[in-house]
Parts: sequence; structure tokens; C-alpha cells
Amino acid sequence: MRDLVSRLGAFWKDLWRLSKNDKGAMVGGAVVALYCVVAVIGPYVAHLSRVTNPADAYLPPSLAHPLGTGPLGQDILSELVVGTRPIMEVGILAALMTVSVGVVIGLVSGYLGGFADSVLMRVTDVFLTIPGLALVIVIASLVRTSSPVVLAAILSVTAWAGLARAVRSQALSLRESDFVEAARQQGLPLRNMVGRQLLPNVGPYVAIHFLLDVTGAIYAEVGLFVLGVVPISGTNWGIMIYLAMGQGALFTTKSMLYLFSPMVAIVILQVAFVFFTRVLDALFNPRLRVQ
Amino acid sequence: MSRYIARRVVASLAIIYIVISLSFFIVRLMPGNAVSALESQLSVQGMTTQQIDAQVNAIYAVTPKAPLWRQYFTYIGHVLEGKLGRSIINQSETVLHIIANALPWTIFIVGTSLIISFVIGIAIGSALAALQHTRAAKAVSFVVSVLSSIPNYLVAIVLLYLLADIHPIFPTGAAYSVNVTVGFNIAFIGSVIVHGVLPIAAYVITSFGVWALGMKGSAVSVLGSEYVRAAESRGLSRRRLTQTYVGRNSMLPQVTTLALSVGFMFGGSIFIETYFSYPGIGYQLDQAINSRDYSVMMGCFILITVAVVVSNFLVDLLYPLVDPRIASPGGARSVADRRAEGTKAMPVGGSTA
Amino acid sequence: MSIGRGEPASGAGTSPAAGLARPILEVDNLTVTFGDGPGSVRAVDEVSLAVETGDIYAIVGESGCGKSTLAYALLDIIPPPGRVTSGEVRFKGRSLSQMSRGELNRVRAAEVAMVFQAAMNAFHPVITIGAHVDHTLQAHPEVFASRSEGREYFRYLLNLVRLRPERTWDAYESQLSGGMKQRVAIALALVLKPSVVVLDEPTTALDVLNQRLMIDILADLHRSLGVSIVFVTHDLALVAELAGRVAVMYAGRLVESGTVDEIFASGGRRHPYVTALTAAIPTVVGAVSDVRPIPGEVPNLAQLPPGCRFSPRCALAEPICQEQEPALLQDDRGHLVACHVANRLLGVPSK
Amino acid sequence: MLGGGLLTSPAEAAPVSAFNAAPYLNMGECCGWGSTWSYNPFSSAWPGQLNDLVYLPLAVQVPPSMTGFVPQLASSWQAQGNNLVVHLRSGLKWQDGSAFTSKDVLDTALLQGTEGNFNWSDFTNVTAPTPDEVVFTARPGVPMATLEQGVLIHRIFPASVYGSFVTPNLDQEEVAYYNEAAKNQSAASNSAAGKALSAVFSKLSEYSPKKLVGNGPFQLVNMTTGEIKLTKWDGFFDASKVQQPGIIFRNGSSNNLIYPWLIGNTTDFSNAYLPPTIISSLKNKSNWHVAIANSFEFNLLFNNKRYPFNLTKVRQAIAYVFPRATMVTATYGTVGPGAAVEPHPDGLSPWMEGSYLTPAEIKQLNPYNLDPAKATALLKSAGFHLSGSNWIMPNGKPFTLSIYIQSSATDVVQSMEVAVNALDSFGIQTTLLAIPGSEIVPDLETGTADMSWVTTVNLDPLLEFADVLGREGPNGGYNFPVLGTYAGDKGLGFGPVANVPGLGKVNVPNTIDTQAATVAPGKRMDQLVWDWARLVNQQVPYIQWENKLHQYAFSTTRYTDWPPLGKNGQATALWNDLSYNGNPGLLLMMEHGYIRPRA
Repeated sequence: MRDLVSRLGAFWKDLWRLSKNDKGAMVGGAVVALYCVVAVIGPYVAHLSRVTNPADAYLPPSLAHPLGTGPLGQDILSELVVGTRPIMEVGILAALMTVSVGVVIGLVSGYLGGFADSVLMRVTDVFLTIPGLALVIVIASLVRTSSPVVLAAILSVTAWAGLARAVRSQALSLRESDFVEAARQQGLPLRNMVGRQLLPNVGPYVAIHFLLDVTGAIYAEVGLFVLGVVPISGTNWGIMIYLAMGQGALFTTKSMLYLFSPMVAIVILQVAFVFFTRVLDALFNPRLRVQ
Repeated sequence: MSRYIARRVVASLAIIYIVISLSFFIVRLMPGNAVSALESQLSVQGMTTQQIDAQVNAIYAVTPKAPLWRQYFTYIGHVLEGKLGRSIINQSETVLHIIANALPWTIFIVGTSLIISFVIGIAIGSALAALQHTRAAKAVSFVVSVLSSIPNYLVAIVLLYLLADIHPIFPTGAAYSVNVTVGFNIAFIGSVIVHGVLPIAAYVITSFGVWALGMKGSAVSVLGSEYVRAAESRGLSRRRLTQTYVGRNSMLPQVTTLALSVGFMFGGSIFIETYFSYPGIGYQLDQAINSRDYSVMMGCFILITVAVVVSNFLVDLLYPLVDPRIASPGGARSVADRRAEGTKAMPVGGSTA
Repeated sequence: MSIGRGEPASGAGTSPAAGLARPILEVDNLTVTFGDGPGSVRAVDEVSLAVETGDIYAIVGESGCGKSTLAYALLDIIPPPGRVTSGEVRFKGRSLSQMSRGELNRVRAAEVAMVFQAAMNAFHPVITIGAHVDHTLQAHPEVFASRSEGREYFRYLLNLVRLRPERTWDAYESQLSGGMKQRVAIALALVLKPSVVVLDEPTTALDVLNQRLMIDILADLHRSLGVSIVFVTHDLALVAELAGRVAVMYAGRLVESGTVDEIFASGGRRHPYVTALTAAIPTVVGAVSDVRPIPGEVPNLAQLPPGCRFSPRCALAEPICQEQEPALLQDDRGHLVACHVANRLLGVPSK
Repeated sequence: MLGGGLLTSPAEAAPVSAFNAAPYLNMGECCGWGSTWSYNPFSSAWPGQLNDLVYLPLAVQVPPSMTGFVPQLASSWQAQGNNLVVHLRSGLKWQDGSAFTSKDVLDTALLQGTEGNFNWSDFTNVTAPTPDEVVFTARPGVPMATLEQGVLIHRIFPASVYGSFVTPNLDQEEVAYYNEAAKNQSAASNSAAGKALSAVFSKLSEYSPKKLVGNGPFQLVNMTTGEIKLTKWDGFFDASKVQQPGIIFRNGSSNNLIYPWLIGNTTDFSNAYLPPTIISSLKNKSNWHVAIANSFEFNLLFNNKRYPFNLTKVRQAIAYVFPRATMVTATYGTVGPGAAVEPHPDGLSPWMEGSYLTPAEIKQLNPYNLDPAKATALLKSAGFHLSGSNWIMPNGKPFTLSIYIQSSATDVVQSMEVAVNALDSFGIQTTLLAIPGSEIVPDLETGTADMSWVTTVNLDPLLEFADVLGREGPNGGYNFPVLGTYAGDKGLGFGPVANVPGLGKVNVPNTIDTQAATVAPGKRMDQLVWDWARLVNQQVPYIQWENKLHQYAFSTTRYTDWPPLGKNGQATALWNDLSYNGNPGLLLMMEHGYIRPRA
């Protein structure tokens, strides 16, 4: 336990040191953190008016409405804030599912080897080849869900395969290593071997994959809404873009904020994630760190 | 080598078979059951039960009342014969014909974008690696990372706005103009190119950075590797060093990613083509989804997958040329492993989700 | 077909009479710096040494002491962002930094060849060994009358390093074992009949049997080809067995340099670090308890202690050691030591 | 393989005359066409944009009357006893030079009959006694007005191209099949005649002609996924009136493609829905004008079989909470005549109300003006109670409501958002699901949706009711399906037996279907319309929430002399015709010499 604490301490120290050197990564991390905070507290601080007043449509920015108003007279900033949670929620859920499935299959496959390994890897190969986005769009349009959990599951339907493959090859090489051999000779059960011995060693790789999976899931999720192939229900950035495009917001100056606000929100988040990933990459990849 | 090719052929066929099966189960077993949806759609159109059965059979190549296993084998048989059924919306159109009309355009767009962004990306990536500690390289790196993190459909919206709407420079909505004769003539080819500019630009803007960053990363690590210094110590010429030792090896991971990105770009064509109303397979898939035309939907999905499998296969054939270890027995890791490593390198624009 | 070049080999461990010829390879006050500004690091700090024709010269030190960088400097292939900030390396009296790129490339491999650390990564993974050889021959057309003659010579060398040429030629790096790669690397380094071969850790990554084989091969080659050998290692046993002259580095600086006898002879004037090093060698016959590891760690080059760099770990350290960097002083036989204490005890006069 | 464009050979394009120097009329076509097509009008891939511009109908119907027609290929028609005798315009030719005769009409009727078209349920036989005369025999019970309406509006296709698909006995098989189908639909399709018809149709629909032989004002030049190019055809009988050298249709497969064409002045005309932003930006341009016409009704159907929506009071309460005025504003903005429309929830569009109900009758109908107090009272009397701000049903569960609509119509999504806000703040937890495509029936059947959306468009007011309350089947209602997967289910679930004002307890779907098929305009029809309007108004099986407006944006930059507009942009007869009929309306405008290139 103490070991874990000290390792975590060292991790944060390293993270801090590296971020200090990489301004982009630091800003990225801060932005991601900010979005997370908004996702958690957003619905409590911003309130979407239940009263719709089309007469107030597309008001220019003001103190009351820093980003102006949308087609129904609602505050764009509030919509943006309230719309953060569904996006982040699904993105993170999907990444969690992707990572857990990928890690479990990869570790088990790599550790067990033999027949189980071949079967699991053939399945993985199929999912690795299927164009994920096309499958996600097809399934999402059929299932017609508005539940974040189901949507996240759909989004991760093929994404886990790459991670499973990578984790497996790491597990394979770890399996041969001394400490796993030692653990095996002590007769530790599979669960222990995988959980205590193998998992910590693929951790860094998984962490980076997790962040990229979040961005991937957000990309696909927003895309589904922007295309209008998943049920349009509630408020999120994708739905905002979809409705704004459909209602011609792109073509008049005063309505453009309604369309561009969610677009900018997505772009900032995605860029921030990628830059933040860079510092983790440096942290876990000593060779890159030297450079 | 021949064993390697045989293995790849078998693997590709197996994946195609599995995807066809998958499409059957998606149509038959997914919530929102496509077959019963079609039946009710047809009954609203005023068809009789018997007509409906005949239609369902023509459209999905299955008989809804037959046992599931028989439906499955009939379906597989039909698909393997190239009978993908008929469109629900355009019942006089076969799915195959619809797809055959659309697929060449997608291949044109995806292929051209891939080549352009690959070439630009590799060039920029190599330059970034060579100049890695300069201020200019850092600035370019920043811009490239930002561009490659932007979702391609958002870039499409901006392009649409700037170059098709506000300044109607490039046309949208078709693959060529109504005023040209289809055939091998300048007017037609010019028209095809002009109509392809926006979709290709949307792809290239968001994907060249993926190649550039990937190339930079691998070139930097190759430059730092022992064998490059070893080659240097042998007094090899600069050209030999950069081409054979640095260039070729930095390209290896990129070639691997190529296979992955083909799949991604075919998937992304749904966004790009829909926004520019470009009549490729992605546009077709979007239209099918919006009209709940399940047979076209599944046909597009199967064909997109087949296109990806085929292009993966081509890349796999190509790969031994750059990495001969692959084809030699016991020489190297499997292609799939290489790919899995590629997935990590794919940033947002190239997520596998 | 001619075999070796130049004079018949002198036996291992002996150096030709001093003054017969000027040193073939000289390092003069060389400093190699990584990075710039306050964060920069001197991996090699004012190092001087001279390799005579026919020498087997060992550069010894713990990992991270700058000995590999020094080896790279011998061929002017220091990886960026490292660069030579002062001093120079001279081959046959000519400074490498004065040479044009073409001249430099002609010297590399044809005159001074290098075998990389463990040779594991010294081969391009996707071209065959044969292609490596061909590339090398192609870059130096002046050495052989024809390409096939060069290939023939490489086959001969493969035989010398006890490999089967026909199996090796078309192999990829990944198809060879570690020991085989090491031997191929040596053969490849010798293919242009260089006068000096630099080996970076030639035995480190090998198992004991292969280490033995390697030592035999190197001694053999030195004997039959008359080539000068410079090798970098942390393995003192290897040094004792193979080298004629030894230079010991600590944290980027040369701390002692002399013949193998001077270094290993007990009781002589020695740097305390070298004493500690020799004590750390486990011998086959000695008990494990005799092995005394050196306390402390090699200092981070970015945060060097003041004064003598070894002083924090040194049992003999005195106050002066923490204040003043000791000079490298020579006795009448040419034995150099950089230690306030050792030099004073023996009464060697300051320069 | 490259697109459907290969199907046409541009070498056969019409010769370029000096007249063609004027620009082609550029039309931004809402909802567009797919990326494949066929020049076979019997194919489902037929590009409907070409209707009436290349193939003419026998006559064009003029709304809102059910009986007014403008002759086209037919010059006149009379009822002779049980027969409708149609006289064809003489001397007409097809674009391939062959003559237009009664055989073209007969073959078209026979061939369209194989796919259930041409309203064979209205007549028992069709003959062509002379080259310019066709005779339809009305089915017993079918009024002559219904037969006219069913027959005259059809477009006729050339026998020189499609006549070869008519099998020797097709006429007898057709009659046999439809006689049987009038009694028993499934027996008919299983009969030998039914199978023969199917065989003919499947051959016919798969035929893919290389060129299009029409007889309308225009000739097809070329088509891509983006555009259709038509050139004026001088052989058209009214060619002297047609002012346009040609037409370019642009494929506006989604509305947001069309808006930039309007704002960038690259199109002359569009029939796309215009959101308030676009309307107000067009209003600022002097060259753009907008004509507004009523078109069809949006109806929100309750899942009448499902608790608590089987309770009339609950449905009435929801009708009181629906903010219809705000919804209309959200969709059509605060300017223009669209903003003033407020339909009554009685299942009839305003102009149908005006034609078939007296002002006194309209006054008696409940307008269900926004009144949460009344809704509260109704819910309380049904045993509901408020807990906090949410309604709880008598069974203790919270009162929730799910509305399924189609996502591709963002205007509908937008106005439903308004409704959801209103219902939510009233205390009914409402979820809106806008989904691609529309599967109203499965959603209602499987109970996933509490409310679902359909549109209706008719001239016949009884058909307007039957379209919702009628049986799901050939006539396309949603109530108690008789065919297909959900045959035997409840569908909309209203009735089947209910107390209809004026009619007493009747089987709702059967009664309305029969009446829609057999009642001609007249006193009885007026009476029945009043009965059903009261039923819909009192029992609210569905809420008619909005009257869809057709907004036609037209530009005077390249073309002038558009049909005149009424006060405040309100549509006049020709625009209304365009709104109801689509292309036939355009044909009439052209025959009147409107839409002229600017000199």
C-alpha cells in the first residue's frame, strides 16, 4: 500500500515536471479538467428555461446571454454547459468499456495462450478489420437508444480490439518474465496473476489508450447526432449542431453563434485531450522523455 | 511467400464471411427488427400478406416465416452469389446496382485523399523530424496536431460554408456536372475533379496531420536508433542513409497504419459524403438509414467492409516489399499485431471508434 | 589473396616501442556536450588519450560515464543533440573536425570501424546482412578491385568469426542469435580492412560461453589481422584478459590511464575508484563475500558534485577533494591518475 | 457504372436554338432524389420531379374543390350512366414521333393496375372503343365524382415503349383480380389473376429504358445526382405559352443544401421549408419573394389503447397544454401569414373547415386554447394528482409521455421541443425522441411510443379522417390493422366501436373507410364531416397541432412574371394548386405563360 502511495506520488511529481516543460500539455490537461468540472456541476449551475419564446430567437450576445440565444430564445451558453455532461459521460463510459474489454481479453488471451488465445485473437482480428464507424452507425440507427450506457456500449463495439491485441502482446512478453514466473511458481491464481502482476505493467499503455478512446468516442458520438441517425432527445452539442444546420443557422450572421459555439466547444476539448495525451506519452515512454 | 499470401486470403475471406453473417443477425435479431419493420412498411403501402412475403423475400433474400437457420443459409447463399436483395424504397433497384453506382466515387474520394494526405504527411513528418529542435518545426507541429484533432465533419461544415455557400467556387451535390458527357474526355474528367475537391479537402485537412505526426515520431526514433549510427559509422552516403536506413524504416509503421486508415476513411465517408451530398457509398448509407432502407443499409455495410478487407489485403501484399521479414517464416510478428500498435498512433481524426 | 595488412601482429597486451610512430588515433582534450544553456550536460569532459598502432585499448567505466559517447566521438557520429564543444579527435594526425564529409566517410569503416554495443540494434531490421555488406562496399569502392572481391573477403571474415557464410548472407538480423549478430558485426566492421576497430561493450549482452568465444575471436583477429582495437566496457575481467592499455572514465572524465599491468597490479599508484572497481569483480575462485560493491551511485551528469566527482563515494576523500578538481598527472612511465590523494601519497609532483 | 447518368445519351439532347440563350429556370428542389434512378415511370426509382413536365396527366385537379379539373391529355369527359367516357385531345404526339392514342391510356391503366395503381378499386372495367376515346365503368356504389378524381389525374405513358409489357389476357386478369379484391384482398392476390399481375409488374418495374419518351413541355437532357436538365420541347400542345428554354432541377436532398442557393442567388425557385432565419434574411433582399400556401396537416397520434391515453380526459388535458401558437411561431417565425395560423383540433385543415363546416358549426367546436387550468381540472377529475411539480397517475406511478417523431424534419423537431418544454413544466415528464425514418406503426404497436407523428393531405375531407382512423391497409389508416405484421393488432387503438356524434355507436375504422370510398361531395358528405369533426374534437384520438405551410421562395433576378400573390404574400389559386398538387401546379403556371426570363 505504501509502495503504491509512493509510486503515485512519484507519478504526480513526474507528471507535474513534464507538464511544466510542455506548456501545450499543461493547458490541455487544464482544459480537460475544466470540461470535467463543467460536466459534473453544469446542470446545477446552468438552467435551461422551460419557457420557450421564439420572439427572443437569435439575440446577439449580452450580459444576460454571453453567447446570445438560440432559435427558441434559449440561452446558448446554458445549453452548451448543460450539453457537456451527455457528451463527456458517453465519451468516458465508452472509453471505460473499451478499455476494460480490451484489457481483459488481451490479458486473458496473452496469459492463457494456446487454444483460448487463438480463438480470442481471431475474434479480435474480425473486430479490428470491420470499419468501426460504419458498424456503429448501422447499429445505432437500428437500436435507437437514448440511454448513455447503451450508446457507450455501441460506440465501443469495435474499439476494444486494437487495445486487446496490444495488451496481449505485452502480456505475452510479460508472461515470460521472471516475476510472473515467480508468481506462477508460488501458485497464485489466475485472477491474482492478471490483476496484480500483469495489469500494473500494461497500465501506462492503457492509460494513454483510454484518453484517445475518449476522444474517439466523442468524435463518433457527436458525429451520430450531427448526422441525425441516433434519436435526437435532450440537449447536447451534437444535437445543437444538427438542429442548427437543419434550421439554416449557418446562413445568417446572427444565428451563426448557435452553430459555431458547440463546434468550437468540441474542437477545444478534442485538441486539449490530444495535447494532454502527449504528456502522458512522455511520462510513460522514457525514450521520448529523453528527447 | 505463397504461404503468407494463402494465409492472408483465407483470413480475408473468413472476415468477409463473418461480416455477412453479422449483417444477417443485425437485420434479423436487432431490436427494431428490420424484417417486421419492412412488413409493416409494406402493409401501410397497401400490400397484401402474400405480396409482402414475396417482397420481403426479394428485398432481404430471406423468408421471414422459415426457421432461422434456413433463413441464415439462404441469406448467405444469396449474398455470396452477389444477390444483396432489393432496395426497400426503390424496389425496382437491386442493392448491388445501387452500390455499384456509388462505390467507385467513394473509392475515388477515399483513394485520392489517402494518397494526397499520405504524401503531404510523410513529407511534413520527415521535415519535422529532420528539424525537430527548431522553432519553426515546433510551430508546425502544433498546427498539425490541432488540425488532426478536429473532427472531419466539422471541417466539412466550415468548407461547405466558405467554399460552396459564401463563395460558390466548388460545386456540391454530384460527382460531375449535368452538362458533361460521361466518358474519357477532358470536360468529364475536369468536372469529376472539381466536384471532388471539397470532400477530398475535408479528408486531407484532417488526416494529413495523422501521417505527419506518425512519420515524425517514427523518424525521430529511427534517427536515434543504433543501426542508423552504425550505418553512419560505415561511411555510407547521406542519400543511402536517409533513403534506405531512415526513410524506409520510418515508413513501416505508416504503411501499417495505411490499412487501418482505409477502414476509418470508408467509415468517415458517411460524414463527408453526406455533408457534400457526394454520391458515394457513405451518402448512400446515410440515405438508407434516414429512409430505413435496411437492405441498402446492410449492403453498404457489407460492401464497406469488403472494401476495407480488400484494401487491407492489398496492403498486406505490399507489406513484404517494405518489410521482407513478414513473409519469412518465424521472422516477424503478425500483421494484426502491427496493426494493433498502429491503433495507438491514431489520434482523434483517426479514432477507431 | 592477402590476409592481414601491415606488420605481423604483436602479442596481446604488449605495445610497440614508444616513439616508433605517432599514435594512429588521438583524442585531445575532447569535450562533448548534450544540449545547451544551463541544462546542458558534458558527457565527455576534457578527455585525452592516444591509441598506438597495434594497441588493444580498453576504455572502462560504469554505465552513463560517457564512454560510449567517447567511442562515438572516435568516428564523429555523436547522436544529436550532442556535439563536440572543444578539443578534437585525430586519425593519423588529421583532425576529424577538419575533414570534409567525403573524407570523413572514407575514414569511417575503411580506417576506423565500429562495432556497436551488443550489436543487437546495429543492423537495419528489414534488409539482409548481405545488403549491409554491399552498402558498405559500395560506399568505399577504393578498397577492393571489385564488389565480388569484397564479398569474398567478407566470407573469409565470417569463417574467421566461426560463422557459416552461406547461411548468414541472406539472413535478417532477426534470424540471428545475439552471439551470431555480434560476430557478424565484427566481420562487417573488418570487411574494409580498417586499421582501428572500436568495439562498444563487445561482450555485455552475451552469455558466458559466447563471451569466451568473443574474447578468443578478438584476440585471434588482433593476431592475424594486426588491427588496432579500441573497446569500451565495464567488464574488468575482459579488460584484464584482452587489453594492453586501459583508460578509466568516471562521470565523463578520465580518472586513470595506463597499461593493463599498471591498472591491475596491486599496490601500485591507483585511483580509489579503480581500486573499488577491481574489488567489485567477482572471481571464479573468490568467495562472494569478497566482492565489495561501490557504495553510492554514479552522479547525475547534470548535477555534479563540486571538486572530485568521485569524492562523495570515496573512502579516502579529503576536504580538498570536495573543493578542487584533481588534475590527471603522469608518472615517468606514462601512467596517468587524477586523484589528489593517490598522487600525493606517491609523491608525484604537480605540474 | 459511374452514376445513373450513363442511362441517358446526351447526343440526343434537344437542338440548341437562339431561344436557349436565356438562362434555364433553376429550381432548388426540396427533398430531392436518390443517387440512383430509372427513366421508367413504373419503377420506384423514377425521379418524381419529372412528373407532369415530361409526362402529362389526363387532367389537373384544382383544389380545394374535389370536382374542378383543367383538361390536359383529355379534352373532355362525361358520365354516361355507369360509365365515364373520356375524350382525348387529338393530334398529340410523343417525343419519339409516335401518335398519342387511347391505346396509351388503356395500356397505362392496365400496367399501373398491376401495382395497385390507377384506382382500379373505383371501376370494374376500362375499354378504348376508338383511338381518342376511353371508357371506365364505375364499380357499384362508387360515385362518379370519386371515379373522375381517381382516374383523370393519372399520367399516361407511351405504349410504344411500355405496350410490350401488356400480356394478351392482362385486361381480363385485371378485371378478375380487382373484382375479387373488392371482396377478399388476400384471396385475390393468391388467385391466378393476382399472380399474373405480379409477374407483369415485376418485369415492368425492372425495365430500364435508355431514354425517356415523354409528351410534356420538356424533354430530358441529362441527369446526375446533383441536377436534372430539361429542355423545352416544341411538340408540346401548349408550347407557345411556355416561356422557359429549359429547367435545371437541383437536388436539395436536405434543406440546408438549399438555403445557400437562395441566399447566394444561384437558384430561381425553391419549395423547401424556410426557417425564420432564412425567411427574414430573404425579406431583406429585394429580388426574393415568398409565397405561402396551406398544404397538409401534422397530426400527433395518441397510443389510444395504452393507459392512461385510453382515457378521454387525459387526451383532452394534453390538448389543452399543447402550445400550438408558440409551436407555429417556432417553425414559421413571427413574421408573415404563417405566424397567424392556428388550426383547430378537429382533424380538418382551415380551408376544409371553411368548405365543409358552417361558421356556426366551427364555433361549436372546442378550440382547446392553451389553458393549463382546464388541463389540471381534467386530470384531477380523472384521479391524477400533483406531487411536487409532477403529475402522479391514479396507480401511483409518475405520469410520463414519450413522443416519437422523424428527425430529418428539424422544423418539426424544433416545434416539438416547444411542446416538450410546455408539457414538462406542466408536470408531465415528457421525452422527445426524434429518430431517422418513420415507423409510426411499429412504435405504436410495440408500445414504445405514447405519441407519434403522421401527416395527412387530401381534398376529400372524409378521406382525411380515414387516413388516421381508418384501418391500416390499402387505404392507409392507422387503426386496427388488417394486413401485415401487425394484422389483428390495435394500431392507433381508437375504438373499434365508439360513440360517434350523429352516427351513434359504430365500428370506427370500418365506417370511416366505407364512407370515404362511397360518399360523394354533397349534403351527406357535409353532415358526415360535421359528425367526425365533432368526434375528433371531443374525444381527441389525435391532436392536429399544425397546418403545414408550403413556402415558395422565388427570385426575380433572372425570371420575372411569377404568378401573382395575394395580400401579405398569401397564396392565390395557382400557388395553392402548386401546394396541393406539386408539379401539375407548375404545369398550370407554365400553361398560363407565367415565369418569363427577364429581358
